Amino acid sequence: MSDSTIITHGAPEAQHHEHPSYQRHHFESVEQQADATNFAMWLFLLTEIMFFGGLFTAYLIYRNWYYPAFVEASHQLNIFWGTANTAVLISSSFTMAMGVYFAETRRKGWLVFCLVLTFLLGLVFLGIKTIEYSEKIEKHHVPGFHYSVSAFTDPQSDPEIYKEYHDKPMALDMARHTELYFFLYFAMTGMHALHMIIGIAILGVMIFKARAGAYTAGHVTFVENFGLYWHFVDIVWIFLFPLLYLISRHQ
Amino acid sequence: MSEPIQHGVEHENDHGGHEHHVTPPIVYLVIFGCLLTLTGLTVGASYIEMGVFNPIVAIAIGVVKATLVVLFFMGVKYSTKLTKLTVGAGLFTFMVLIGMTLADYFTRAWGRW
Amino acid sequence: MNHISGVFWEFLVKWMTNFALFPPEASKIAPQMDALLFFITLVSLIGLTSVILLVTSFSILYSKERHPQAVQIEGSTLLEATWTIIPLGLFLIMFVWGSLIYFRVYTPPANAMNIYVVGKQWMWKAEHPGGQHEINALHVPMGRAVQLTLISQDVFHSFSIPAFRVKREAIPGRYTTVWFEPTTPGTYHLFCTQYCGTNHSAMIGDIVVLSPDDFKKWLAESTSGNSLAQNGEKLFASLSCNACHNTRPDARGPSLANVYGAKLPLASGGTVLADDAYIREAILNPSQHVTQGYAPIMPTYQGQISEEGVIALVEYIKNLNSDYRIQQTTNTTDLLPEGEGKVGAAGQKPAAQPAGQGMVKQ
Amino acid sequence: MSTNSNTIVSLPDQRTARIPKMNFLSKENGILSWLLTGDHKRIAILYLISITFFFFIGGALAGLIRLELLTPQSDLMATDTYNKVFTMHGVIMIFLFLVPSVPATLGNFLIPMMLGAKDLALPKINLLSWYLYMVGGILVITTMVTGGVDTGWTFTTPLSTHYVNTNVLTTGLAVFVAGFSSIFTGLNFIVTIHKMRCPGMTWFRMPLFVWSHYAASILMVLGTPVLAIAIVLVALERTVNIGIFDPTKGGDPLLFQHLFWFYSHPAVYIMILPGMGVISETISTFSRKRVFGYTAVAFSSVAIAVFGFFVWAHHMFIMGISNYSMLVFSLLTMLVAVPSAIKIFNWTFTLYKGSITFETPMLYSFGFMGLFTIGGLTGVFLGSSGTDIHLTETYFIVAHFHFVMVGGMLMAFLAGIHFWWPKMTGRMYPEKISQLAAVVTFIGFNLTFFPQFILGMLGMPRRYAAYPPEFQVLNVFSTAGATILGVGYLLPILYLTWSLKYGEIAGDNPWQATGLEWQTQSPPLTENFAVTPIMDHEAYDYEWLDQQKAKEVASVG
Repeated sequence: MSDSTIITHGAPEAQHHEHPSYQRHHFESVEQQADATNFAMWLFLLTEIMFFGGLFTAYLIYRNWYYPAFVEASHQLNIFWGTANTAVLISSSFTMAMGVYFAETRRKGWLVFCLVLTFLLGLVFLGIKTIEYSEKIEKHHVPGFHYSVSAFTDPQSDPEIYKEYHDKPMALDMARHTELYFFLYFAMTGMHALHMIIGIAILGVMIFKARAGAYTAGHVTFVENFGLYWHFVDIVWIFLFPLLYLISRHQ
Repeated sequence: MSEPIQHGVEHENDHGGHEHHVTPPIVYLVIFGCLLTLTGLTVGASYIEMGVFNPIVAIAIGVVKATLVVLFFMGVKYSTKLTKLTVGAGLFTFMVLIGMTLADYFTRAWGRW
Repeated sequence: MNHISGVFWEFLVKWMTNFALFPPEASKIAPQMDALLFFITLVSLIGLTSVILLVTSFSILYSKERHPQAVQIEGSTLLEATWTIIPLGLFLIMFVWGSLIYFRVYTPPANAMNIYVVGKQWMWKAEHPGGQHEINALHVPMGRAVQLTLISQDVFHSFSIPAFRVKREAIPGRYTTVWFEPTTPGTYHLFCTQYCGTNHSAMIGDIVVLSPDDFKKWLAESTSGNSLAQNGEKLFASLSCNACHNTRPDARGPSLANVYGAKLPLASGGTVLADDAYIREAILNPSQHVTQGYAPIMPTYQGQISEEGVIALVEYIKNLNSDYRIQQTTNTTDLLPEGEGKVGAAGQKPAAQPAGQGMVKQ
Repeated sequence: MSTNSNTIVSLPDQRTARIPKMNFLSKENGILSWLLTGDHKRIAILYLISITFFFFIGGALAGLIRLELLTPQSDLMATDTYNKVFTMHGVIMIFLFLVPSVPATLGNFLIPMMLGAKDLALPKINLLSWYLYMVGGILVITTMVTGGVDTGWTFTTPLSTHYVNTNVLTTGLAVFVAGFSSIFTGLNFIVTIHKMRCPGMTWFRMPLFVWSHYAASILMVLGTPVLAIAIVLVALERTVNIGIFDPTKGGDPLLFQHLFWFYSHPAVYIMILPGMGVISETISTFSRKRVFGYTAVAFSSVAIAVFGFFVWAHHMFIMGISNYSMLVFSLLTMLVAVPSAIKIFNWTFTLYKGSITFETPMLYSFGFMGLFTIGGLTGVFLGSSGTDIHLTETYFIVAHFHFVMVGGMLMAFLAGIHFWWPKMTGRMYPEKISQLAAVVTFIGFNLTFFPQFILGMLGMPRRYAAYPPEFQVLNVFSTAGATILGVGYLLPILYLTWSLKYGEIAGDNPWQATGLEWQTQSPPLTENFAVTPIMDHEAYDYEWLDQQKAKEVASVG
């Protein structure tokens, strides 16, 4: 969101010649502008925290109510892809951080390089998510769309999961509740993926502006703020990963 | 919530060119390393049977990772009191939402009045 | 328009003749509730008048004509402390008093007679233990504690009897209870106060309080032959629950005799009190409530029995050859039939212990 | 200078006085200069117009409700229609009028000026939030013309998810979008208040108007997202039926209530706090006195904001929440009542030893104090869990929140509009008729909503299209009052519009008020101040003002 505040290159205010072109006319100084936009970004991230908060609450409640269902349903997730994705996302966070660093030290080439890397890693993440999602679709584990509980009422029907976990067959009433797990899985990861997509889109724009040298002339605020957003998305995943993939792995 | 006063004060010297802190890349590199190791750790831990502690450990590691990201990647460690307070406020409300809602669900089982 | 005014005058007269600020006090709780209501009203009036008096007197005394030059006053910690502490104190009194009444309204006495009420768009169905059904009406005896076990078949409804000062939401998928003890015979309003769709305002009825004899008479007249428990028994057989839930030693399910009110040891560990809510859950979501020593083989009856059916079954199990109220008080694990104590059949999940503890869905 | 002893209004000599040539209204012309403006004052005007529009739609619906309730039977409209009418009334009034009313108009216009800033920190975001608001508004209108929605503004599950077939999704989307509009407004205010204060403007020199907006903004930023996610879940449950709120699939309908009220209770503080800010300004100005116990009032705002997050479940006392959390939430509800009491008494004692005049804004403020006191005290009836059992879901609730929202917030809104009208337009409103309007509103309001307290006590349930005949008389009174109230609201529209052309020239500071916004020309320049002001005195420092005047006289003479 914060792009719309900063991308404007200086409202042409005749009496403000002495200011750099990227300073908005209503700010006293560049520092004030930087502070304000940065603070605004943080506040926006607060709203994001609360937005995900609702989903986390739902997850915790239903996990406690339908523990067995959530355990066996989580066995359906692919830990390999999950871990890979975590690594990818963390790396993208790292490249983004480096990008901010190069913007601050005004090294255009490196900045562009880092942004491109981040962009690509973001795409990789989404790619892997697509693989995982398509797996769920094949297994009819998408809530609301011919959802099938066969994998839980009769675990043998799903050999490769079974040989790893040896899940007990669940009674139908409990197996039904796996649908709640998968809804929360899709809601949370989907909401997260949506944030990724938005981020990647903005990154695309940024790369071009960076090549035009927009961020290496002292105006780093936008890169920094976008960095904050990107890291936040990373943090959300840092919690989604253990909650959805790991905490029931051992049973 | 009475913190604002401090900012009032600190805000004045915000204007007096509060010099922007540039984190050296080596810090980023180290943090990056830590994050990857912790990821490995948490995955490994999930394979060990620890009963009650599996979720606790997993969440704990998650918290550590998140803290690292917030402090260094997002540079809160070097930023103003205001930013720190903002992050605090966010976590606080988040906890209120989750905590007080769950409290209702947990306590519904106690007693039957 | 003209018929409105006609109606208007008619009722204006009626209203002037019997003007009321409160509905009749027709239950034991009503006077207690009203005492608190009067107390809060009194406090509010005092607070309000004091504010109004201060404002008016100040505006007269210190209007610009009389008092052209304002005197600057920073504030007064003492005064501010006063009007922080005094309201706080009063509010805390109201909090405590209110909570006491709240618990009284929602804690039925052990000897209360139980009536089941099912709310559905847009009617109230009452099921008396004797098998009497009522729709949008409820007959209750005077001077007897009556407990209502409410449940909704679709959306939230709210069972409200202003004259008794009681109200409770009927929630889908969960029993809620409320109780009252009628004190004066008569017919009172029954409202659904939780907005529940198109005919919300038509979901009303009559609460008829009868003297004990009249009530007996009414029960006799309006009985449908079978008691609720008997209906339950029929249903129990027709769903062939007794195929497993019988007293034979090789029974696949626990015998249900004396179960109601017992503290049952769960396969998932811990014990649970077998009350209406538990029995309902055990029928609809059996595998969450497997009793120790039995395999989770019971199929769910979710969507196969109407709420009335479940109620009939609950009532049947309640009355299985025992007066459950007695066992409710005694320690009942030894009352459970043979084969109960033994642990360790296949298919247990000790998992639910750590996080699941204390999260009983009720 | 008028030497009239019963008013503080001092207008420039009307023969020579002119509206300043250069001001934010005259700066640019053409529709685009408004639709693409970044100027907080112009955006405020845009908001003012659109909000008034939706207020009158909501008001019309209210009129329909009152008409229907004239008679016990549902004869004016079918029950379905009635349900849709009160739902739309609720949705429009809450999300399109009350929440943005004072913050988005007066707050938008004044906060930068009061802080001595050129604009809000994020002008584009500010404009964006207006557009979001309009999108929300248009969606609501679409809902209405395409058959409306009848879930009640609370979207109670499972009714809203599985049991109605009206436009729940459109309305949900509208609320979602409007919600983000208020998130961005709040975010903008917080940033501005933290980062855009002029030199010397410390936190405790800010007008209380700014303090209360700060508190309200915190609630907007932290609360609204939870409503957003709740709405999203309802939409998903409705479309793909994932069962998160559906007991037959193992969901819990109460979870929705938790998420919904987590926002919607703080929302009432979002609605009332800015109004309290207005009252602090007017009371002080018209009694020529610094607000009694400035810090107490300032902190009580923040206290309300903080405690506001801990009380949401008092909307669910009889819905089967755990008795333990009932205790906690009831207790905290009692605590949150205290700061409001503090405010009331502090305002009252601001009058003490003041030099009081009774212009329209002051009359509205008195109205606010009376009605808000009643509204607040009746809130205690409902916070005390025992009495809540009898009173909740009846007309007592309706009366209670209308006393707070309409009697409180709307009175404050009108007080503020009249108070800052000269600053916004450069012209005075006609005093006598507006005083009349204030009195009419007050009478009409009490006649409308006081009978509803009695109706509630008697147990008449809310949201009833048809009701038992014995309740009719009180309902007739209520409807009669509503008619008077309607007149009271129509009058300002007429004379304020009139005053745009024929009103007296106001000059910079007609009220002799101390706020920075009064120390510049009216209507102000686009950048508010010719030179960045320096705050060298406390808020509400009337001695300072007199010295300033003395200086001017000296320099002129």
